[in-house]
Amino acid sequence: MAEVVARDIPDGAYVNLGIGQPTMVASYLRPGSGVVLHTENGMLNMGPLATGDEIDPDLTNAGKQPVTELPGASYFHHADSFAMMRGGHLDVCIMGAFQVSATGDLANWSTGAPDAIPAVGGAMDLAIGAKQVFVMMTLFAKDGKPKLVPSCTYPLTGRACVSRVYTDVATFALSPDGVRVVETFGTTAGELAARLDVPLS
Amino acid sequence: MAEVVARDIPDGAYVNLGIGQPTMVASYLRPGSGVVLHTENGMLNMGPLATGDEIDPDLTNAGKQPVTELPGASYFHHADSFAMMRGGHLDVCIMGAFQVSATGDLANWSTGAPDAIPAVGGAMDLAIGAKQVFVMMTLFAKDGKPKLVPSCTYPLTGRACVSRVYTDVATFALSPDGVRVVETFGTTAGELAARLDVPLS
Amino acid sequence: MPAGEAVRAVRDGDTVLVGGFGMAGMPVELIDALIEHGAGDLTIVSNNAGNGDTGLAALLAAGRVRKVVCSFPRQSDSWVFDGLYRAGKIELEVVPQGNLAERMRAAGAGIGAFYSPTAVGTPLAEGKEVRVIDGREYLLEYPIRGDVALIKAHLADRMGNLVYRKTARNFGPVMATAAAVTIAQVSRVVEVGELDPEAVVTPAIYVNRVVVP
Amino acid sequence: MPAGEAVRAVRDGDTVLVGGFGMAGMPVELIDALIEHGAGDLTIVSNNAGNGDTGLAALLAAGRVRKVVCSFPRQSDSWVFDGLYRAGKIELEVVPQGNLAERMRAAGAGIGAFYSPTAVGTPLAEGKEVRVIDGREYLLEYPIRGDVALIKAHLADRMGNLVYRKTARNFGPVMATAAAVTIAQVSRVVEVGELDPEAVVTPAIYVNRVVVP
Repeated sequence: MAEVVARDIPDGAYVNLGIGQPTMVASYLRPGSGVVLHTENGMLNMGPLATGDEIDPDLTNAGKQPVTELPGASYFHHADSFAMMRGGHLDVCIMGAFQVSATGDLANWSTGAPDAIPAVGGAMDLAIGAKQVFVMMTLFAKDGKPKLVPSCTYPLTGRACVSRVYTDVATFALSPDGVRVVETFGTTAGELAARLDVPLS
Repeated sequence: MAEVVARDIPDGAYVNLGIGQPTMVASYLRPGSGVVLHTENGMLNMGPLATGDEIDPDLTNAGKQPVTELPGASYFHHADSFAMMRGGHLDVCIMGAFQVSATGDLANWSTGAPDAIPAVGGAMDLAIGAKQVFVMMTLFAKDGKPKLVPSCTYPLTGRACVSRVYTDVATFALSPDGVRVVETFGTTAGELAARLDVPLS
Repeated sequence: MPAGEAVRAVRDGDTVLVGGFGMAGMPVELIDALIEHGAGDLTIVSNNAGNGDTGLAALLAAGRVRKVVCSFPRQSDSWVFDGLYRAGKIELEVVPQGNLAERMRAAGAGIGAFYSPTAVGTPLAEGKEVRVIDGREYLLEYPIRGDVALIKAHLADRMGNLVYRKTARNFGPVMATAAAVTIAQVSRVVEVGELDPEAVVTPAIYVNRVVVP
Repeated sequence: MPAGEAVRAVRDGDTVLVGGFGMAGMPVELIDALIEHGAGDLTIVSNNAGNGDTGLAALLAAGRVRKVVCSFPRQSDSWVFDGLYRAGKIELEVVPQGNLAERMRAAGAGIGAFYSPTAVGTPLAEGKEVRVIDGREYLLEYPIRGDVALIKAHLADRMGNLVYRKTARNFGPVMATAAAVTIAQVSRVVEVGELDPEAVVTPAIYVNRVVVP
C-alpha cells in the first residue's frame, strides 16, 4: 500500500506523513524525487529514522521516534509549523483513518467510545490544511464492516477533506462527483460495489 | 526635554523611540543602564546612528536612517516585531504628538486637513501596545493654542494610552485620576493652570 | 539562577505553560523544581499530559494540577494522567495542536481572538462561534495566556537571548511570548555577542529567568 | 532564473506584495523587471508607496498600479505617488503597519480573520466590526493575500531556503507566506546544506522562484 501511495506523490512535493503506517511511505519514495518531508513538530526535509549513533533526543518525528536531518533542512517553532499546515502550503498529507465518507469526511481521532480519553494531536489541523489528504487504511474493519461509508458514524476529524483512499484491496479517488475506483488488488470493482454502501464509478 | 525623558526610563527597560525628536533620548541614556532599544522594522538592541564606514543600507531605524547594532542584538520579521509591540512587551514607547487629551488620548498621525494624504506607519500599533506611552511635544502650538487639551480635535491615534507628557515648560503625569504636574521649567503650576483648559493637580 | 529560586514565580492557582513535544524540549529540571516548590491548583498547558513517572507525570501524581490543556494526553505510558482522569480528579481540555500553538501566539501578539479553520464540523467545535468568511467556515478561538512559562532552550546569552536545538524548539518560542514570566532552562550561558543576531530565535525581551541545571 | 522570466508570473489585475521598508529589503531589480514585463491594473501591497523616481515610484509613474495598500505613502520624496493620488488616478488604502504585517501573516497561516487591538477609536476604525473581549475593544481584520510576492533576501540555497540581512528582513518572510507565487531576489545562491538549518528564516516551501540580479 505504501508503495502505491508513494507512486502518486509528485516530484518535489512537500509532504506530511502521519503517525503509524503512513511513515512507511518514505521508504518507497524514488531517490532523486525531491520530495520534502514535513514533520508537525517543526522541521522540513526530515530524513529516515535514526539508528545507533545518529539517535538524538532533540530530533524526533511527530510519533516521537528519533529521525535524521537531510541537507537543506530547516527548523521552526510550533506556531510557524502549524501556520504552514493550516495555511495550505503542504501539497500532500497522508493519514490513517477509522472511516472515510463518500464525500471525503475523515474520522481518525476518536472511536467515540464513552470511556475513551480524547486525544487529537495535529490530525484536525492536517485534515483541513494540506492541498490533498491521502488516507491509508484497510477497506474493511476486523468485523467485516466497510470503512469507506456513505456517512461517518465515528466523530469527524475534518469535513470533505480526503481526496484519495488507499486500501489493501483498492485505491479510490474522491471528488464532488463521487467515488471512483482507481485500481484494484485481487478483486474487481463489481465485487467492491457489492460490499460497499457507496456508489462507485 | 530628551534628558528629562531619559531620566524616567528604568534601567533594563525595552524602549521604542519614535521618529524625530524621541530619537534624541538615546543620547541621554546612562551608560550601563541596560536599556534596550527596539525598532519597529525588526530589531532589538539597536545602537546609535551610523556614520562613515558603519553605514549599511540593510540596517536602518524606523525613520530609515542608518544605525548600528549593539552586542546582544536580534533581528526578526515585521509580523514578529509588531507582535512584540502589540502584545504589550515593550516597557516604554516615546512619541511626538499634535495633541494629548487629559484622559490620555493621543493624536499624532494626521492633522485632519482635507487635502492631506493619510499616512499612519506604526504609530497606532505603538500607541496601544507599549506598557507606557511617553509623549514629547511643545506644550503650545505656534499659534499659542495648548496641545494638552480636554478632548482632542485632531483625529486620534489611540485612546487613553498616554501616561506621561514631556514638554518644554513642564512634565505631566496622566492617570484615571486626572493630570498631575510633575515638574515645571521656568514657569509655575499656577501659570500653567491659567493657560490650559485641563484641571491640574 | 538556581532552578528552585526561579520557579518561586509560580503561585497556587497559576496557569503554567510547559514546553516540549514528548521529551524533546521538555524542561525536566524546572518541573522537578516546581514539584519541590510545592505550588498547587495549577492549570498546565502542554502538548502532552506526562509520560512514565517523571517530569509532568510526577507533578500530576503529586496532586498539584487541577486541569490540563493539551492536544494529546493519551499515550502508551500516560498512566498517571489516565488514572487521575478516570478517577475524576483532573480536568482536561483537548485542543487541536495547531489551535494550541496559535492561541498562545495570539496571547503573545495582543490578538483578541481569531477565526481558525481547524475542527469545523467536529465534536471539538461544540460551543464555539462559527463564522463563514469567503464561503469557508471558521471557529472563533481565544488566546491562551500563561502566568509562567517553563521552557527548555539550547543556549542563552547573559541578556536572555535564546537559541534552540533541532525539533526541541517546538513550543518554546511561542510559550515564551505568551506568559507573564518566562523561565528558560538551557545547556549553557554564553557571553553577550556570542549568539548570531540573525539566528536568535527568542529575543531576550521574552525571557525573565535563565537556569542552567 | 532571469528576473524577466520570473516576473512573468504577474498578470494584469494581480495583487503584488512588495517587500522592503524604505530601500532596505526592496527588490529593486524585480520591480524593474515587472515594469519591463508590462502587467498593469495592479494592486501593490507594500509599506511605502515609492521614493524618488525609481523602483515602486517608476512602476506607479508607468501607470501600472490601480491601488496601493500601505502604511505610510507620504514621504519627503514620494512625489510620484502624491501626484497620482491628488489627480485621483490611484486608490489608497492606509493600513496601520502592524495590521499590514498581521493581515499578511493571517493569509499565510490560514486564519480567516482576527481581532486586532490597533486603531480602536480612530478614523481608521470606520466601517470595521468592533468586539469587546475581556473588557477591551478590538477591530475585526481580514487577511491580505497576494497573487505574487516580490521580496529581497540575502542568500538562497538551491532548494529555495532563505536568510536575510539585518533590518532588510522586514516584510520579506511574511509576504513569502502570503502569496500564491513568491519570487525572491538574492545576492547569491549557495549549495544545499550550506545554510544552517537552525538559522533559515524562510523555508523553501514558501519560495517558488529565485533570481540573482
